[in-house]
Amino acid sequence: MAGHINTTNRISGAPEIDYATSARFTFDGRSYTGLRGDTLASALLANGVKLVARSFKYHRPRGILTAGSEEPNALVELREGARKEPNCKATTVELFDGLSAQSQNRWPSLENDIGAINGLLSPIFVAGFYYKTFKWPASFWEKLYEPLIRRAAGLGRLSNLPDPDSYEKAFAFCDVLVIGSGPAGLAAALAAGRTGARVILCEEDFRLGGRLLSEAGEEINGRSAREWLEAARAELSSLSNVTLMPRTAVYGVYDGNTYGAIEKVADHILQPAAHQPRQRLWQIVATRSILAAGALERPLVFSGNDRPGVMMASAVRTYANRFGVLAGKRVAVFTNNDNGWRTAFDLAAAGAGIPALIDTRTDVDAALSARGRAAGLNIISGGQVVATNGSKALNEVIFTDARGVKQNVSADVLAMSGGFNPAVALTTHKGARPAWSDELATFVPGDLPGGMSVVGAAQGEFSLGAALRGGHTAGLAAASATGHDGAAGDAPMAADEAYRHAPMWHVEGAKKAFVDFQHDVTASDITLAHREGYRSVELLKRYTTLGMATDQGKLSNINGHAIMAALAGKPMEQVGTTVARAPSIPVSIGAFAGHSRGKDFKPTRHIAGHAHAQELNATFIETGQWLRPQWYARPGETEWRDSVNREVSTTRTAVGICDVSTLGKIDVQGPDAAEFLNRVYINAFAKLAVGKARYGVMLREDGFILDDGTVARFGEEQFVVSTTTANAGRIMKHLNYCAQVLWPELDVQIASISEAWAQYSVAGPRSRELLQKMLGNAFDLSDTAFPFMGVAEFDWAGVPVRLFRISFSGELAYEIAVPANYGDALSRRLEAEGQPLGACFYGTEALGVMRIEKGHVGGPEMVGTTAEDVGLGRMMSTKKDFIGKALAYREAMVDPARQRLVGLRPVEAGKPLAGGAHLLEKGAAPTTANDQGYVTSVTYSPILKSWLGLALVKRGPERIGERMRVVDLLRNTEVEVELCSPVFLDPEGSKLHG
Amino acid sequence: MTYNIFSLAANALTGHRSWKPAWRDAAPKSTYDVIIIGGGGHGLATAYYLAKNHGITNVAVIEKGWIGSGNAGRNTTIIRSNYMLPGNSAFYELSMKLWEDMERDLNYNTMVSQRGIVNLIHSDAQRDAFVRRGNAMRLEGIDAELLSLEQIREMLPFLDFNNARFPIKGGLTQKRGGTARHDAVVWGYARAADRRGVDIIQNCEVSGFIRDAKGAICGVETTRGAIRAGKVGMAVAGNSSRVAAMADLRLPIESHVLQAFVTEAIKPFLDTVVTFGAGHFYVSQSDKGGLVFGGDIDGYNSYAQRGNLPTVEDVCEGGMALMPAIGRVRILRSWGGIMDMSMDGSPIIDRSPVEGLYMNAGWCYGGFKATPASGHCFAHLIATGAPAKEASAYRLDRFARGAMIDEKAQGAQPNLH
Amino acid sequence: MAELNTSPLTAISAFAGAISHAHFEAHGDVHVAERANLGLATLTVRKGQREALKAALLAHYGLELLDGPRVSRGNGLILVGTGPDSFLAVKEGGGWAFARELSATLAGLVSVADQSSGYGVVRLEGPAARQVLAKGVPVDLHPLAFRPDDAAVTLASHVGIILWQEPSARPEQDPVYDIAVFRSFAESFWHWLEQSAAEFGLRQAG
Amino acid sequence: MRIPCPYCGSRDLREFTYQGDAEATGDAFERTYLRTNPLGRHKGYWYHDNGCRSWLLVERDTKTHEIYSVTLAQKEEV
Ligand SMILES: Cc1cc2nc3c(=O)[nH]c(=O)nc-3n(C[C@H](O)[C@H](O)[C@H](O)COP(=O)(O)OP(=O)(O)OC[C@H]3O[C@@H](n4cnc5c(N)ncnc54)[C@H](O)[C@@H]3O)c2cc1C
Ligand SMILES: NC(=O)c1ccc[n+]([C@@H]2O[C@H](COP(=O)([O-])OP(=O)(O)OC[C@H]3O[C@@H](n4cnc5c(N)ncnc54)[C@H](O)[C@@H]3O)[C@@H](O)[C@H]2O)c1
Ligand SMILES: Cc1cc2nc3c(=O)[nH]c(=O)nc-3n(C[C@H](O)[C@H](O)[C@H](O)COP(=O)(O)O)c2cc1C
Ligand SMILES: [Zn+2]
Repeated sequence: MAGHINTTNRISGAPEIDYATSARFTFDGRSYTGLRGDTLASALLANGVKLVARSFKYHRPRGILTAGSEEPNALVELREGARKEPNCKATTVELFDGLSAQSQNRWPSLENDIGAINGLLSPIFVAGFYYKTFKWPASFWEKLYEPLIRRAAGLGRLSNLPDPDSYEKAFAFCDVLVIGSGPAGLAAALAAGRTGARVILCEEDFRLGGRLLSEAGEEINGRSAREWLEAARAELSSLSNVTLMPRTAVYGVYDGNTYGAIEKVADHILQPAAHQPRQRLWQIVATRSILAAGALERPLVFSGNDRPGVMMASAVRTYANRFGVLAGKRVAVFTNNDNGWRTAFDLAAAGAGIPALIDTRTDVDAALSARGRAAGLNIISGGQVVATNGSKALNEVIFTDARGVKQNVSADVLAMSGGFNPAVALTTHKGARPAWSDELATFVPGDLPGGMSVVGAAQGEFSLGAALRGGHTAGLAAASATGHDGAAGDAPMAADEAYRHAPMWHVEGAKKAFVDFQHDVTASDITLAHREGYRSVELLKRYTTLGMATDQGKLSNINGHAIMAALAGKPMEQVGTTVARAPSIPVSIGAFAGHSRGKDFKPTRHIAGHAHAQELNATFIETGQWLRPQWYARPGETEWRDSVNREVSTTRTAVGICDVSTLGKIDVQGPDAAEFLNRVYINAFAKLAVGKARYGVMLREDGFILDDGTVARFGEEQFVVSTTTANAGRIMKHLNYCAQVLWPELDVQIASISEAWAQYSVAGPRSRELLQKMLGNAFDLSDTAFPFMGVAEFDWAGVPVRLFRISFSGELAYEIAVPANYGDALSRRLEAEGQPLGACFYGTEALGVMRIEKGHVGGPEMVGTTAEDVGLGRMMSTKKDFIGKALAYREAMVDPARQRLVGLRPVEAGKPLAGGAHLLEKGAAPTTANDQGYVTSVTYSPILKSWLGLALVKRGPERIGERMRVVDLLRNTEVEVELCSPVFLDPEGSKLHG
Repeated sequence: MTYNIFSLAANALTGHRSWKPAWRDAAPKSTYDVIIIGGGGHGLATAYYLAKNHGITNVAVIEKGWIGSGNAGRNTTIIRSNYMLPGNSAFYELSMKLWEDMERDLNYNTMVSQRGIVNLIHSDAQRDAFVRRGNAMRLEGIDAELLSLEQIREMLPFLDFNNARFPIKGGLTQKRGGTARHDAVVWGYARAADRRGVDIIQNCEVSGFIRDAKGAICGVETTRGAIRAGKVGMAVAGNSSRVAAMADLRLPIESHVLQAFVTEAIKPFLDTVVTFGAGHFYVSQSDKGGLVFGGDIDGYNSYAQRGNLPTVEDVCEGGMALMPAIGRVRILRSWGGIMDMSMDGSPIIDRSPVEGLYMNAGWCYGGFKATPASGHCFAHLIATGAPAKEASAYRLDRFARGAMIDEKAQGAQPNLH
Repeated sequence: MAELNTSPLTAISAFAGAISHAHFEAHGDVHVAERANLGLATLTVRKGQREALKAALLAHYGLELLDGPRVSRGNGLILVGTGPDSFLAVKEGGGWAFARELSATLAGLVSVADQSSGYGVVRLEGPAARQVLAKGVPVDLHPLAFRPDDAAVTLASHVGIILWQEPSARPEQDPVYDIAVFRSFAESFWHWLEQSAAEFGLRQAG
Repeated sequence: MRIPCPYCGSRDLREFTYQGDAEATGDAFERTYLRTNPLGRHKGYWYHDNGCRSWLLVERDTKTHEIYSVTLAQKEEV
């Protein structure tokens, strides 16, 4: 597309601007054209757009104040639809063809914003006004006042649609991380890079160069700074040990030399390319880091300093020199340091008129004054701006001269400079505080995070020469500290212009003088906070919201704190400043989540038989990260209950097959394995015979149940422990703790084999028949050869098999395991062999039904209970020590009045029971005092044709036979039940033997 | 000066020149009847109720920094009384009642916002657990409702219902739950206590205890000198173990860091408090517009008010899993607070084993909602020597007795509570 | 009634499903393939037997056992260091019989657990392999920090992995990594891998 | 945070879990419930969960998070 240079305020000759490539964009629906190399802000200014936003509280008209990520005013909504992104700083948005932006926090339009009425009410809406009012009547708060406040507050809008873009995380490691690519950062990266050290250079901007991009007429090594910059970029790109990361801001410093950075991978294009993330979150581990983040120019606090057209002096220069944009035709300057002069010179050279240069100082450097006079500037020394005029855009600046005489000039830009604040935020993330420098009248880095050094303007070294020297020296030192001492040449040389500055915190005036632009905190709000006792800078912040906006006080804090210091009559080093926090640049939540969203939120674990279960029409349920078959619906079954009932009946009358592979399996071996398990479980394991299994319970150190499961002994020195699915990881950790920390003297080896085996329960009266048929003569399953609780290992069908005669269902049952790669095949073989016997697969629901019918405790019964609570107290050995024993007998834990396990049966068969409902005695009022306990598990038993429940009830076992009410106050149900033994089915266990 | 719309309007006309400090910046006197260590919500509320309910006004609250600089000033502001165990529910419901009357009582708008809290349910087992909890609340006379999936969809249409790893199946809600403006709670209690004569002493760190001949505590050493008192109460949250150590006590408490996050302000998006049941994430929107959210504690003991990246990522992963619409909202700020994690997740309000020293500690990440009741009950204990009935389960010896109040049933493992 | 089915069970490797559904490019800078049918076993040293184990390994396999997270190579097997006393033993084509062989050969010196089905192993190679892994593995894999025969037990995104670098012709430019993942996580791991590699082009090796 | 595991080398916090106080003395009750919980240097038990599965004794500053020493809880045999 043909380039346009004839937009209102465009000038030629900016080397970073590609005049030949234009980009069309819209703002509030109007079309404009900018150039490649522009930001949205520079393009808007080029097109003469001044009013871009409304402030947070008073909805005052606002323009563009800065040219960087410290921008408080020019926030816009970017893009449309699901890609809409609120609160984007126009000053950092890279322009692309097709960009669309809208102004925000205004209604109905930016020009005419009803919310501006808040400004008229501003005498009432002072800091903290809401704490003093809206108190009556109480219910009006949620109904009226709060919704009003909420609607007026907030900035941009969310689309409320799922973010369509993807995000990524990545880890990086280096010897030297350089943060910032201004002259200091470039010099540091060059010096460190030349030694061969692994260097990463992160630059927030899309171009490397920092202030070098924004200044005109500087020289380095006797040549133009521009030439040096281009050579430096080229050299760095050529070094294979240096990684350049533009569009990447370091946002935080964490423990262990860990830095967080955010890379905007595709924010500068219309939408990310296929396979491209929008942003990438980097975690960078750097042995050393060099902070070269530069300094931020400080606004001046005077009446009307927020009017669109009042801008930072450096930014005005950036727009002219870097972007080829004249922010105004008549640029007045208000400064308390030499930097304002530089803007005046550059802008005059670029063709702007300079109606006045107002310097608060009366002792401006003679050479500078002379240069100003030579350039024909209207110099007002000892002057102060006391007001500005212009509706929605500046048109007049009113100031006093050294004698206090008021004057006015017409101007469309007022470039202000209150001095510079080093960007110290990253030095404080680990808790250090910056130090006050009287000389610079600002905070400079104090203690530094381990491994960090600070150079250039970030260190308070404001000259180009110092930035280059400091960067070079620090780069060498950091490389050397990581063992890289190669040659790196001499430091680049440049002039050391002086930083001459006279602090000026507040110019008294009649109108609002803004300290925090976005949050509309004025100098008088600070006075009020002081008057009301909110004097610590932290209380000041919280009372007035100073520094709490999206720019986090980057521009406002020091001015605000200095005004407070003056009011309190305290020196700045005592007043201090507020805590800076990560992220130092706001970072999208999507980036922090990365790949882990939607279905990828957590890994999904699949059983080996997953595909087969799918073919059998299984419905799956999340069990931790596992997907387990919940039931297997067959044609004609309309309700899940139908399937479950069928699965239970089939299992209890014929044979059922259930995938139990998700249970934890831990291999415990070694000469001391038996002794080890004996100490871990509450019951005895030392004498468990080889070829046998035993049910065991583990306690936590505090005496409560940790987990249960069976332990099988396959050899003198070899056991397999099974755990519940949920606790597999926790038990592995626990056993390792026991082995490594508690009893390092035991010779025991522990390995997780959960994943190595696929395991199926085969249960029901015909289970033996099925397995015997399937295994053929590989193994004899007769009761004598393989009695209850037997375990065996043998080969069959070309694979090793582990067989257990254990039962959770109460039926004659086995568990058969093969290496998981063969799990699918086993599952299919079981299906095939089972078919003639009427077998079916059953899922976790049927499993649950059958365990409740048998009164086996499950997860819900093991929440905060003791072994005694769930009827397993008699397993606790009195003859040996075990984990948890010492604390299991504390008085309240053996109190007979505790809630203990019972069974529940509705008096009226067929009445459903609800899990989580509580028990009350008949006639008792529903109060906490009358609460007898609660229902832990419920099921419908197709065998007993009744609902059954397990419950924890006060003195439960003593009250068997008593009638109570199961009350669910949430769902308004009440069922009369009889307390009974938790073992509903086959209490003698006769079915176990088939 | 009483705060209301008339005093505000009158002041608006005179440039707000006649407001007085909300509380005096008192210098320590040499002796007080009661010293409360800790100028957080609990300490200040305790002083207020000592004066208001028990007529004890010769009280000093001693704060090492500025008031509210601890957890009171950095919490995610959720108030609720949706507890399950008997020792807890009555206490938190007392607190809820005090919240409901706070603005009038303190003459300070603490912006108590009963916007409701929704705990999401993702599995049948979780539903049973929430039904158990909801019923326990109802038995205590506390509002609780079970929400169906359809109701959740209507209330929170932007949650991930279609592509969720752990599908949403319903929720439990307490409509009286919500949020309050945390800093305002501190300032409101400070101002109200000050108006009843309490001295609020900032920038004064307690560095030791003064004991009498019998070993009883009768004052404190501070960075601003010794101060004597008849009774000393400690309400120092994350620093409980350190202050107790000055009295040679070792507590069933470990200090852990909990991070919290706030995003850039956006227009109203979320009108209630939501907790994700399948990840570590809970969120509400502040009146200013920021999404205020958090998740799990970092998991290691710490006194640094800052955390590390794995937790930040974990929390945001939960956030994106639950609300994929917040991907483009930016985190503005993150911070940490030091939680006094007790060994059962429940607090302690009791006399300490040392005569003269009273203890208020173990609030974990849930003590903001407790602020009024904690002050109320702690004041009762200090004034009368006997525990308030709502706090009668919060005894220090319950661990030795085995009578833990363990809502999560995780045992003596603070990073699991 | 059906005849007794004595035919051997057929194995399905951990990544078979994922790979059968995978989307591969014809060209790309990352190549991946499953290493199926490996013999895999966890090997844990018994108390006081480390020296005896070293001797036995040398004698039986000509393997010189390296300490730390390294890969030691012998005749027909490698041992990947996974912990102070533990190794993942890997044998080409060994299957589950490998664990038995090890138990017999090293009886009394180590405890052996068969893992031939416990892990799925993929081989990832190509010029962009390192960049792909950097998107989830919090370990420095720079050629100066992680070389052929270095190993790490760590994470890839949220999935636990055992990772080691195989020797190759140009290990700096064209590294070859083997990655063992617990079987049940294979699909989730694969999904992460596919997403992370997409920008470089994921090609099926071999 | 990075923890230098004696076996694995320097690793990211996300691979580890903290378990508890390694300094608490006394009987079972005191060791289980009463924590030393100091500000400053402290020894705690950590588990290299997503690493070599070693239990570690980590000496760390609870305020600065600086790590002074890490050893295997189970001393390596000589
Ligand atoms: C990130 C985060 C989120 C949270 N979210 C919630 C929530 O949503 N809902 C909820 O109910 N709770 C929440 N909490 C918990 C809640 O904030 C605390 O439990 C509660 O504030 C503790 O009581 P406090 O206000 O008195 O404590 P603090 O405000 O911590 O007060 C203790 C004070 O003691 C001072 N102090 C300490 N040592 C000394 C000494 N030696 N001398 C003098 N002064 C001393 C401290 O400086 C501090 O000001 C959260 C906490 C955090 C950190
Ligand atoms: N006129 C004056 O009084 C005055 C005052 C200050 C600075 N300066 C000039 O500014 C220059 C200072 O050089 P310098 O190199 O120290 O600073 P710089 O401002 O030139 O460069 C800093 C760079 O760091 C980047 N950055 C900041 N924070 C970052 C982060 N978190 N992550 C990634 N990138 C980040 C910025 O985008 C910028 O490009 C010199 O040329 C000096 O003369 C002049
Ligand atoms: C409910 C709540 C809302 C907050 N909103 C903001 C906010 O809008 N802007 C902001 O900068 N900080 C906000 N913060 C964070 C505070 O600035 C601050 O980080 C926190 O109180 C902890 O203090 P510290 O960071 O000074 O240690 C908020 C904190 C809380 C608890
Ligand atoms: Zn390790």
